[in-house]
Amino acid sequence: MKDTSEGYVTADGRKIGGVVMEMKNITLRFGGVTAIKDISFDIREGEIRAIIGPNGAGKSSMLNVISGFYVPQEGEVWFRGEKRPPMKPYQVARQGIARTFQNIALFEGMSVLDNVMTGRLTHMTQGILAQALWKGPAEREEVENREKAEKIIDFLEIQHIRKTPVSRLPYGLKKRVELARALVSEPTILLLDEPMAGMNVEEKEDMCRFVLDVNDEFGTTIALIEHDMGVVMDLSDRVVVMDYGRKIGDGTPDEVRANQEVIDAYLGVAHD
Amino acid sequence: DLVFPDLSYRTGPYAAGGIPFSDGYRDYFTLVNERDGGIGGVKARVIECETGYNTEKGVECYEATKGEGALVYQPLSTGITYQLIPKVSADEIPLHTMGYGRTSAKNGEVFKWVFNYPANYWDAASVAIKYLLDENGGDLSGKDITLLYHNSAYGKEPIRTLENLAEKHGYNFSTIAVDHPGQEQKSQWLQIRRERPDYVIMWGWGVMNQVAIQEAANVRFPMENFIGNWWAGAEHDVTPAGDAADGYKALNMNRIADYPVFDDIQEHVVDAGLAAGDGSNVGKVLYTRGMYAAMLAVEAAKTAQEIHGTADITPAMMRDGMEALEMTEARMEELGMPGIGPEFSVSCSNHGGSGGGIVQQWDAAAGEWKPLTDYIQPDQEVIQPLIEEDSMAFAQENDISLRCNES
Amino acid sequence: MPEQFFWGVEVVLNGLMAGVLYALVALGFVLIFKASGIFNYSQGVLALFAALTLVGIMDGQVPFAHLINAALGTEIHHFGWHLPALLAILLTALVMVALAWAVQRFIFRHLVGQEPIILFMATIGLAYFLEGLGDIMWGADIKNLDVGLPQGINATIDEVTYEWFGYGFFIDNLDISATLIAAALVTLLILFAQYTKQGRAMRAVADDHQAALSVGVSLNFIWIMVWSLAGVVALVAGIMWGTKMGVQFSLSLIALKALPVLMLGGFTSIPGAIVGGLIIGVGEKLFEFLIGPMVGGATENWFAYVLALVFLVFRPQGLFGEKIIERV
Amino acid sequence: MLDAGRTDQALLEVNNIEVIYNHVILVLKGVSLSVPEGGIVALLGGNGAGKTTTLKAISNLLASERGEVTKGSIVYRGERVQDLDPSALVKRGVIQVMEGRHCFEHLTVEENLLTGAYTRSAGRADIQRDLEMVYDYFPRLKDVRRSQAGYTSGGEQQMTAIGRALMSRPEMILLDEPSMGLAPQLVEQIFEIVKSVNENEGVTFLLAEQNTNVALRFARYGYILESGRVVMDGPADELRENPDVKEFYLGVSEEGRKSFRDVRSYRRRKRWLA
Amino acid sequence: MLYREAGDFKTSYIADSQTFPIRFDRWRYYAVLAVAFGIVPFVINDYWANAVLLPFLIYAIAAIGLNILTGYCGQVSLGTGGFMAVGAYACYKLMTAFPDVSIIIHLVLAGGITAAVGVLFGLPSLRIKGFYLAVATLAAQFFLVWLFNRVPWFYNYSASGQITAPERTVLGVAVTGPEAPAWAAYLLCLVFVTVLALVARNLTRGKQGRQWMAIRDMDIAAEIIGVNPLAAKLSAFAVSSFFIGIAGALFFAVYLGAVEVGEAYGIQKSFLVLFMIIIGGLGSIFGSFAGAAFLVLLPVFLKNVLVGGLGWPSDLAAHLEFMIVGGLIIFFLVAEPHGLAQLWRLAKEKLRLWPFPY
Ligand SMILES: Nc1ncnc2c1ncn2[C@@H]1O[C@H](COP(=O)(O)OP(=O)(O)OP(=O)(O)O)[C@@H](O)[C@H]1O
Ligand SMILES: Nc1ncnc2c1ncn2[C@@H]1O[C@H](COP(=O)(O)OP(=O)(O)OP(=O)(O)O)[C@@H](O)[C@H]1O
Ligand SMILES: [Mg+2]
Ligand SMILES: [Mg+2]
Repeated sequence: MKDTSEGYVTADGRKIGGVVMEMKNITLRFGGVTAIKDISFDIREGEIRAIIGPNGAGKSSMLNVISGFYVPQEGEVWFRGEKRPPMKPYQVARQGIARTFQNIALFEGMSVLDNVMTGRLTHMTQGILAQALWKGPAEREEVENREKAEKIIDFLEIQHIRKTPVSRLPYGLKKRVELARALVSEPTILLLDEPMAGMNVEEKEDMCRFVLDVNDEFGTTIALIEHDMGVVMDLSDRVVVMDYGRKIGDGTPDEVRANQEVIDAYLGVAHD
Repeated sequence: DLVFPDLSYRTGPYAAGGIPFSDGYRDYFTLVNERDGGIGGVKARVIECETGYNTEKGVECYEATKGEGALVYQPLSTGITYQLIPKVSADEIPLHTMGYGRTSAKNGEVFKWVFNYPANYWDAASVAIKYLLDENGGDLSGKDITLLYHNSAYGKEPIRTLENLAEKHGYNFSTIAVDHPGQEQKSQWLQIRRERPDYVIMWGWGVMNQVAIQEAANVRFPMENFIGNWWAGAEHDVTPAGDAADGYKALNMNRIADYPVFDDIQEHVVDAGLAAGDGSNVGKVLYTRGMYAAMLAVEAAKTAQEIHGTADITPAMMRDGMEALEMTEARMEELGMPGIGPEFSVSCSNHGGSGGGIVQQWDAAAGEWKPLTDYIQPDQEVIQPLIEEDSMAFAQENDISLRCNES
Repeated sequence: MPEQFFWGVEVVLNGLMAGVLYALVALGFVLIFKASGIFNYSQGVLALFAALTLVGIMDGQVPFAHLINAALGTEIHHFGWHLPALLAILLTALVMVALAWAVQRFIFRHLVGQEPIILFMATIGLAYFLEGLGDIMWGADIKNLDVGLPQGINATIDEVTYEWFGYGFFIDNLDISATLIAAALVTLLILFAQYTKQGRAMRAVADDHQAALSVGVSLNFIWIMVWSLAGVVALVAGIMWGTKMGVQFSLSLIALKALPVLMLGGFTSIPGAIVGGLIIGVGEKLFEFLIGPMVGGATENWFAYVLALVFLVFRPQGLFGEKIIERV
Repeated sequence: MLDAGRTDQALLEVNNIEVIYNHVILVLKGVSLSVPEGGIVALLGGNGAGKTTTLKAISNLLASERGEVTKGSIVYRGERVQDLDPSALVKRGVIQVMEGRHCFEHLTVEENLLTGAYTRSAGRADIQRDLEMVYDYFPRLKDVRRSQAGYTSGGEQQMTAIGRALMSRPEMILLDEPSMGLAPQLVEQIFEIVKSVNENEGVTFLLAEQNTNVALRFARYGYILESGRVVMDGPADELRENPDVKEFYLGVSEEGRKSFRDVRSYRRRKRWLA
Repeated sequence: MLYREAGDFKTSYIADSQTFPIRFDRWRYYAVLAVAFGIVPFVINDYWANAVLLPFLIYAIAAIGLNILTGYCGQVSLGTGGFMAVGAYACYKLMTAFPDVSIIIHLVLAGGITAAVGVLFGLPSLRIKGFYLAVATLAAQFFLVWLFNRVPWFYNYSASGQITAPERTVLGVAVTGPEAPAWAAYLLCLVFVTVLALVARNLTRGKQGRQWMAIRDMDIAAEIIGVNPLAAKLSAFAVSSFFIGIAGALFFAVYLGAVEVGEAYGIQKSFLVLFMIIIGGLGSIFGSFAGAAFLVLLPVFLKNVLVGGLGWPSDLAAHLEFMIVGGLIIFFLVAEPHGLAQLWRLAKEKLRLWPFPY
């Protein structure tokens, strides 16, 4: 594992930059339950960082800490070299951190297009009066953002369901729409919480392609929780392993795979 | 035919009061049709329209019936009255609000189309105080009188009058409000129990009356010192409290008694199967009042027929009839309802009648109201300036020029 | 000033009792909300309907007499019997069970799995319907209800406290019976909900209709059960309030007094209904007593809501309501 | 039931059913399948293929989603069960574990399990014993049995849901995506449990799965559903060897398993969709 | 074969996000407007204006307002009556204090004042959700009504506590007061409805609407993807109250002419408007109109049929009316829980597929 704060180039030629986000000694408790115990790790610019661990280890909680939804009792979050002051989730989002959710959190009452457009909200600035008038700036803004949204919709191949209410979509497509919503905000960091759960291999392949393309084309940094070890090991540059709120491993996929503690707590016997 | 709309409410929170009133109102017209062949030979037609005591429905009813040639409106709701005052003035249809509505409409100089004879709220307040004066040998100074009122425009009506009267007679006046609908009056009655006023006057309507009387009994407030206005003095107001309500007093603008006219109604209307209700309300307080209202309308129509020499009168003629209405003992006797109301005559400037009212008392054992007094005349010295003030303000706001002076 | 103090105590005591009466209405809401997530707007009308039916049965009124007479030109009104109160209450309870069945069969069976607001709307439709039905069945005039509950000041308490403190406290007999009945009712309902299979199923249904169906809980049965229970609770509330104010339309408006109680205690908590009722009762009476005179009185209607609102800002699910689980 | 091995008697028979949502959306276009008593049958297929819908059609949970079976028949133990309500079906021994867990959030884990026994009229002791059985299968649940289910982790909820179904002493469990969101170890564990429940208690399983790999290792027979139709079926071992299945559902092609990093090129289309 | 979507392709995003993407719908919309503006004013009479059209138009505004809050932003409110009262009293105070300023400005200002009050009472919505919020908004309802009843300044110290709208003109024609002709009052309301409906449409189809709907559908997720819940909820309260305030002001000034707060703006109003949007369809502007029409027209219609047509006693008819309205509400919900608007949408979907069943 490279330890410099400067960037390096991976085997397949992608550039990884310095640390953009760093979690320092995070501890998170719910009443008596300690979901996260004194965990530190960092995320580098442009890398794909996986977080794995058994169910209930605290992975989703960690993402929630990053996006500001949970406020840890102890510890600090550093973003772009600065300590992040207490923030509301929407402020975090406006810093360019987008995410998807473990239990799909789409807006069920809206169409796919509208859902994707909500991802552009942070980029839209027209005031309420302009919108009431519609003609003029508001419409212009709408069209500009619509173009961006359509690009992502094309990219993720969901054009045909653009106008469908999301409540009618099958699970896999919903996940894709969620990804679209996150991507369209042009994030610097993208947090994915089990993006491939509930998919078959074919769909997972699709999804992997999207994730890699995003990382490649837009240089987006990605933090990803996933239970499919094949996916994790193939995709990620570095992996954090959590168990019962503690960090039990951190390193390249190969390092992690070889870690006995990780095997005991999570992987079980490798069955590849 | 002559059209008399009946804006009734047989549903909703005030149905208990609306039903007997409407029954009486309609039955009397039926009686006149059946027994006398109509008014001056023309049949009366009553169009009943349910308002549910709801202002919007009231407006709908008004608009729906006015095209039918309605002669006079009797909405039995202060809220609807306020809606209709501007409308009837524009449409030139008379409005009769008997003992409710806008008090200052008594001033016919300002309110050409609105009548509120034989009495109004301020009269009622004054009558109550007059009665108490009589009870106390003409001196109320130092006495504590509390007004328990429905917290609405209606309930607030008597406050000014009672305040002015307090100045004049030297009693201590206080008020206690009850918010609509008034099913819970614990704190109000605890307060009364604590402060032990000598008298409680009540301006209530609907469920507030029943609960107040029950609570008064619960705190053992002496019933004979508890006086309701005439919308708080019907049978259904006291019966839920049972024997405990015995002795409760209330005002009335019309006397209830076993009038001969009831026999006619029984014969020509109820037994003929033409009654508006099931006939069980005949003779009750609000039934009698409804019938009284109808009688006043019929008499006004007759007067109008005389004035204009035609049986087929228009709303404008009806108005003239109302303005020339004269109720005498003899006339009431003739109609089979001697002494049902005070004697009064209407004039251009006075649309409010004499303002007299009686005090009646509930006899729980007999299950009936017993009149205690004859018609007591209110203190016009106090009321008239108030009416003048309020109606003039209205005239000013609405650019109305006064009528009666020039003629 | 001891007098002021005694008055205050009296106000508090009476507030507690008034609170119990509110809670009786709130209980019905809680039951249905707990078991189905339905915010039952018609609970007040249910109480009215129950009370009307009770009076009708006691007095031997012919149901739909007005309609029958209007249609057939007959003149029937009464069967001419008078039933003892207890029997009439039992019969009315049966009517409420039948009503529960009908409500389930014709309305909620078809709305399984719908959003709460839709279910809420359906109860509004039901409220309209029952209001009309009650009027057509039994007439819209005021009826007296007397099942033999004592009413008025409790003389013993008055005398005893007068001896002790030199101030006789006012406690209403009806309130005392209401308190006893409410206490018994709440205890039974709590035991039922927490410790029986049906009670557990009821709570399961509230959480997730689909999942409850999938484990074989019959929504139909559970809902008929809770609507029956709510109907019986409504009957009790109807008796209490009807005794106080006569049985009439305004009885249905007592629901408005129950809402702040519900909100404060939590929509899903049976003990919450009682505690909420007590707090609201005392709060509004004290406010009216202490502050009311300064602002012109008649504050009770809004004060109850504002009080509940203030509580909610600190505990959004009410005092005892189930915590809203927010996770992503 | 000592010998709960494979018998060839069909316990459940689904004949050519059509399902429509909201009166307009046709989802199943004639699906037939049969499940033998004591078997484990897997229902495979992509997202939106109609697996969940099929299971819900069987357990009669469609009505609450405004869906209905418009054609075909569903026969359980020789009896048409389409018109029964779900609880009647549970009483007959068919219970569904729904996709996405659907635990009763506000009930504790133990209370969740107890509701599973709702349709049974067994005594306290019996139920207590079954509870112990479930805790034996899922020791983790014992630790969290007093927590509100809403706060437990995804895996715990999945266990609760399966345990809850077991509490009804079913003859047949319809299992919808049991592996979704579970750690690999746990997936393995849950399937092991399915297998042992199948063997020890004689419970028949019909499971809808995305994780074809695991499903075909534990199931004995499989159906593959695409766009509301059964496109392929056969014994699990045969399906596993089928090149199409290998490529599209198992992610292994002729050259062996390839890395997810290398799947960037377009692949060939499924033959049956052409 | 009138109803066709096929062949009606959009070539720009502007065309795609217009209000009526389907040509046929668009034409029908223009036709309705033409009739409403061009024909109705000439044939209208007092009855139609006062019994049906004015209440319909005014309730439609209120319903759109509440729909923005409840249907789009998911915040159930039972304070509508109170907010309408704010509009009415604001309008009254403005009308009497500045008699020379145009009533149109007063009406809009009344909306603005109501918006401010709405925001104030919307603050708790940040913590309180669902039915708890609904009940909490009742605090606004009861408090506001009490306040207007209690403080004489609001009703200019009139003896009765009522407020009466003085006559005001627009372009020389009286629109308030007893002399206002039916068509003038109608046109004034119609203009407001049209403009406000367009505004509502514009707000809901763009960024603002999406923010609201995101909060409605899943507030936590919305916040995490960057919606400021404070701004979204309060803006919904503000816009909604603005609409409702104007509706309340029109209700007082143009329709009733005189009101007493407890009766005209009581809790029943709050429920009524809520019923309208639920029956009409949450989150649909068209639904607001449909719901308002349903609840204004149905009772009038039933009354005319039962009493006028069949000659039933008016009390029986009134009771029956309750049963029928209640029954119909239930019937519609069972048939289509998402309101008349959804019923309409489904009908269109079927039409599109016609003659094939699916
Ligand atoms: N809002 C909350 N309140 C109480 N406990 C919580 C809350 N959120 C999470 N927890 C607890 O924190 C622990 C970690 O949960 P988390 O969802 O982060 O697990 P996870 O690693 O994402 O698991 P999975 O892979 O199953 O999704 C669990 O025990 C869970 O019950
Ligand atoms: N309630 C519903 N209303 C309308 N359409 C629905 C509904 N439920 C499912 N569908 C549609 O039915 C189709 C099949 O869905 P189903 O959930 O059965 O798929 P699945 O095979 O279980 O997929 P997954 O693997 O994602 O769970 C999908 O296209 C979906 O959009
Ligand atoms: Mg997780
Ligand atoms: Mg599925």
